[in-house]
Amino acid sequence: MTLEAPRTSTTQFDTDELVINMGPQHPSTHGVLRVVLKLDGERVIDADCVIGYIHRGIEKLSENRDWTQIILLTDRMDYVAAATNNLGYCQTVEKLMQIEVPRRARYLRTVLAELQRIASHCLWLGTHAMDIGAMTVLLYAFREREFVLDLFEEFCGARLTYNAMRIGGLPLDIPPGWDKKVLSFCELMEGKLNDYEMLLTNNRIWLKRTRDVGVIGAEEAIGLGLCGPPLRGSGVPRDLRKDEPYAAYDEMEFNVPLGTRGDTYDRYLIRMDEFRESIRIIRQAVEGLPEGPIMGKVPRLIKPPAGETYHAIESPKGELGYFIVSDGKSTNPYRFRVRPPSFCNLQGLKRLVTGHLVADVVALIGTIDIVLGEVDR
Amino acid sequence: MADETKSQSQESGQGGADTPPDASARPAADPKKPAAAAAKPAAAAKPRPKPKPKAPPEPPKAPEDQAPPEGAELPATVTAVQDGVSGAVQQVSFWVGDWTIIVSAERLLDVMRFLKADAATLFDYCSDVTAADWPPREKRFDVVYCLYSTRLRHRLRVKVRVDEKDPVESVTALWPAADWLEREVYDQFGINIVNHPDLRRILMPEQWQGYPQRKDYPLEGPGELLMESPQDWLRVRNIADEAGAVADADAEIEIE
Amino acid sequence: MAEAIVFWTLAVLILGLGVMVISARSAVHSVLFLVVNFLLVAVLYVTLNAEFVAVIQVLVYAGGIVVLYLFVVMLVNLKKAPERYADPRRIAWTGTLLAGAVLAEVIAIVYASVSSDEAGAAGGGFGADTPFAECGAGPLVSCNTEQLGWVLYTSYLIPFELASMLLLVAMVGAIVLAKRHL
Amino acid sequence: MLETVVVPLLKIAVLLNAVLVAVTFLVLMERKVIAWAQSRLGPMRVGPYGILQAIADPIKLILKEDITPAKADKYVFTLAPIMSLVPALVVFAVVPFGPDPLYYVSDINVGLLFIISVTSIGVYGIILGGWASNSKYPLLASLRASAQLISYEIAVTMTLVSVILTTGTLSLVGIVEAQREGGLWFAFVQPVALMLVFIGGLAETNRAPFDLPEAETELTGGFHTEYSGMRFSLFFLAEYANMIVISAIVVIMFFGGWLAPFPNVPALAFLGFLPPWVWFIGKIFLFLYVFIWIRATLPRYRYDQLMGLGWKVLIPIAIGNLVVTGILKVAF
Repeated sequence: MTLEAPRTSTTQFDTDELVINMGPQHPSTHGVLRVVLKLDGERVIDADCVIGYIHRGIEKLSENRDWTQIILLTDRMDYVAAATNNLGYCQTVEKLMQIEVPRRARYLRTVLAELQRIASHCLWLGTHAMDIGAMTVLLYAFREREFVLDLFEEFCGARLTYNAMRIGGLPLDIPPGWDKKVLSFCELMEGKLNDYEMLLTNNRIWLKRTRDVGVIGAEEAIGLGLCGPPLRGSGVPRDLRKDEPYAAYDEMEFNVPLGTRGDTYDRYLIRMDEFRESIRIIRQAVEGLPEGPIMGKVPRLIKPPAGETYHAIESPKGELGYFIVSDGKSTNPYRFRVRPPSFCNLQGLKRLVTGHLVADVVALIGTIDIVLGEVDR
Repeated sequence: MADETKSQSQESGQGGADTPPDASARPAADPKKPAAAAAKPAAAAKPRPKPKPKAPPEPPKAPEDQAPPEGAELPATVTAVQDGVSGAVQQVSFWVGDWTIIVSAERLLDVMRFLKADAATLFDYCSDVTAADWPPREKRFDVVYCLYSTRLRHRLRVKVRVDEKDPVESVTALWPAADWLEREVYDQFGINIVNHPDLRRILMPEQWQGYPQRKDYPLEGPGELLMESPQDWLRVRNIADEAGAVADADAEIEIE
Repeated sequence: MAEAIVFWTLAVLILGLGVMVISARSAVHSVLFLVVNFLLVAVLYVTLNAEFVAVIQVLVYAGGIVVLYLFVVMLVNLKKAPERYADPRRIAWTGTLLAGAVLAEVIAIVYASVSSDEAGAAGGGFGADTPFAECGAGPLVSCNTEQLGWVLYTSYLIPFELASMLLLVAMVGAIVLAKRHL
Repeated sequence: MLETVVVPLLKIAVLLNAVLVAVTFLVLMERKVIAWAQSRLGPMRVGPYGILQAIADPIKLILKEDITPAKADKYVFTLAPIMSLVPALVVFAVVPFGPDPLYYVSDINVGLLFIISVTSIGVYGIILGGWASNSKYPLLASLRASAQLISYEIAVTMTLVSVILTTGTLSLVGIVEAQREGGLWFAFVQPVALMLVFIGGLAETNRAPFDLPEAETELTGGFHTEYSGMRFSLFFLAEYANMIVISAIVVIMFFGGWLAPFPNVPALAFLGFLPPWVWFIGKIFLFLYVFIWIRATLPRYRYDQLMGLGWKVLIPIAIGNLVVTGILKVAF
């Protein structure tokens, strides 16, 4: 423990600091995160995150599985956005092997990734609101998330860990009528988003709890390696879908919502806007879905030539990067590394919570949207 | 072996020419010239894999750093750092759209400082810090820094080769983001990172012994052995206890 | 008769609890005894038909002030007495002196009140010159609260206001002392 | 003997049972209402539409193991839930359910003050429960709770004083009678006071959006984190009993107690076909519904904001209301 409290007090009325453990079993640490908080009254002087409680060694495991088997290990990282993990991994291997993915598959991947973003943001919204005490939003958001899970179930048979992509394309084409269902879901979701916003966006208590809480400037956010909505909340226009387009994002029209103040409320607004942008992307991709094959030309035995690459995509949480080294000999990667967005965002928690109150800690854990499966891997 | 290498790099050269859809969108990093005769430069420091009798994984023989295709134009970032910190860049590598520079561990901090500050590079965002283990090699670890510039929107990988004991300067002072990432590298590989503000284990428990991501660390930890055959596990543990000393990383049994 | 039984039971309980307050080992326990003590005193007031005073006793003392005591005791979390109070002889001396002073005071008050009772309504007792006597006609209970208010805002207005000013000053002072950054 | 001992005892017995049964059904009502707000069904398994859940819950709580933490202060740990529940039940002694002496246990002349003072004792249960658990989260929660209760008590009491100014009596029966004579519920006479008392009541019963002492997502359950079984359920009962008390106070003070709406308007006289206690209990449940509704809708305040609201908004408004009421009283 290297919690060294800065002695802020100047008078002789010194009080003892209270060190409390938030987690690993705590209702709002979103899993098995443990935050050691040093408190002065209710104000946080210092915080230290202890992670690794569900470290399963996915990187090590992957180095001993063959290239196709790894896809289902990636499901287990960010388990609320499993398809996005699949996508990032498959694209990295495709990049290593220089496989061209057919256009239809790229469109469908875009649809899946965006559906996944909606599902992930639903979970974020529900838990974030629950942490701040608005319990109804949780149930509403989960209700809509069920629709996304139903769509995934129809597509690939699974509801949480999809294993929904393959190196070179997709395992299956969409079932008939699926695209119609996606479009009607988009319709429904837009209405529900207004419901959520009615409950929260202009709610005075919500504003009080999120405005000017956890403010972080652009420079500092970049330095801390924040990514995804927390970075964009500070006004840094960085979205890998725009900056380094993958799948079919270069053919889609969408905006990247940006914050101005860099506080929790801005990050909330950004994610709410991202819901809408995702719906917009899904609409474009489904309506313009090209005909054609769904698998590229992939050798039977996947064995990328020796070399290494880093490829990152914009997962719902931020920059999800894969650094993969192939030795060209074996049928498994020589080095498999994930750059987990939750891990890097969680690193910023200490900076965000210092100086705030205990009640803000849960709001801030909510606002960085972590999944411990991804942090610990 | 040389033949093999050659054919591989040829393949790669052609691949690079195909303008794959997934390749990086950086214009500077897209040398679309077919480079059929990309030969492996002799300058590359490739130590012969020493035969190691009982190394569990097969020693990797393939080259890990492909040279840029001949005649390819180096991107501005690489030339800038070559000019800016002369002599630090040992090698430049290119593979499927990614540029990598390999620098010496002693000059790492200089290079990083330059990369962050120079107007042509301006790498203000540290995407990732990680490592790879190549056991038979003399300097067995590659420490890899993935850098990104949020202003100029380009990427670069910086690689350092170190041995187990070699110190690697922490870059936390430049990018606070590297804090946890370097802790993870230390935790998983046991790389000797120096001047880090808070170097502790991060994913593994504080008392853990051994570094899981090293290639000589067994895939199956004690947990699986414990579940499958408790008797064996007990026996192994008793042996370790009787030995009374800290067991070496290979036979490490540590139960919380 | 019944009144006497109630009074003596209450008196014994109150005194016993008073002893418990000072003899309890844990500071929190002694605060708890104090609360019960106050509640019993409130019951005593009820037997005297002074409901208003009883309720105020509960509201202000049991419900307000002792809560603050409890705060302090809980937070300070005294495990044992500080070193400099450890000398038993010194404590005994100071204690005897203080107890003697208090006892003398109580005797003086009792004596004075008895003598003033004997002197009749003209003596300086509480409310002697106020229209308390007029209450006698109606039911005492309904007058009690009203009379108290009447007395407080007429004959005792200045002491009342002075006391409230004193409390205000004390409050401001406490905030200034305790607050780190104003 | 019959008049002074037996009848009051019978009344007390009936009242206590009624309150406790009401509390269990209130829990069921809360679960149902919140479920409907959240497009769920709520408990459906025990009995038709889950009605018997109200009976199953207490049975479960009684049968659960009652754990005392090893390092807890055993006496205080046991005492705390009792100190929390008893005041909440004692208060009902002065609540008039109807105009006749049959409907209340006692009508004391300082009824309102009695309620305020007895409920202020309830805070001990929370403080001691948190302290005796010898655990950090409960301690933090109990500190929050006591600070919160004490601050909101000031606002509520001051507001009630302005109502007392209007009626001139502290007797609860007297207050309702005053509304009958005036022909107007005090909700229309003292709307500001109504809002203040209602908000303060939410805070005093630790209900959302002021449920900080038991903010599950922050303090893992608050002051009763370490409690289980029946002792936990005593806290639970106390909280819901307090909700009923606050609703009753609001109804008596501002919504005419057992009176039908606009008691003096002849056109509405047909409303008198319902007995007074039905009106009273109906109104109480209306307010309980509002309590639950608010819980389903609003996020939670932060601690400092809560105190800010209490001290910087509610108390000044309460004082202002008092002054205005006093001036009007003197002027007219």
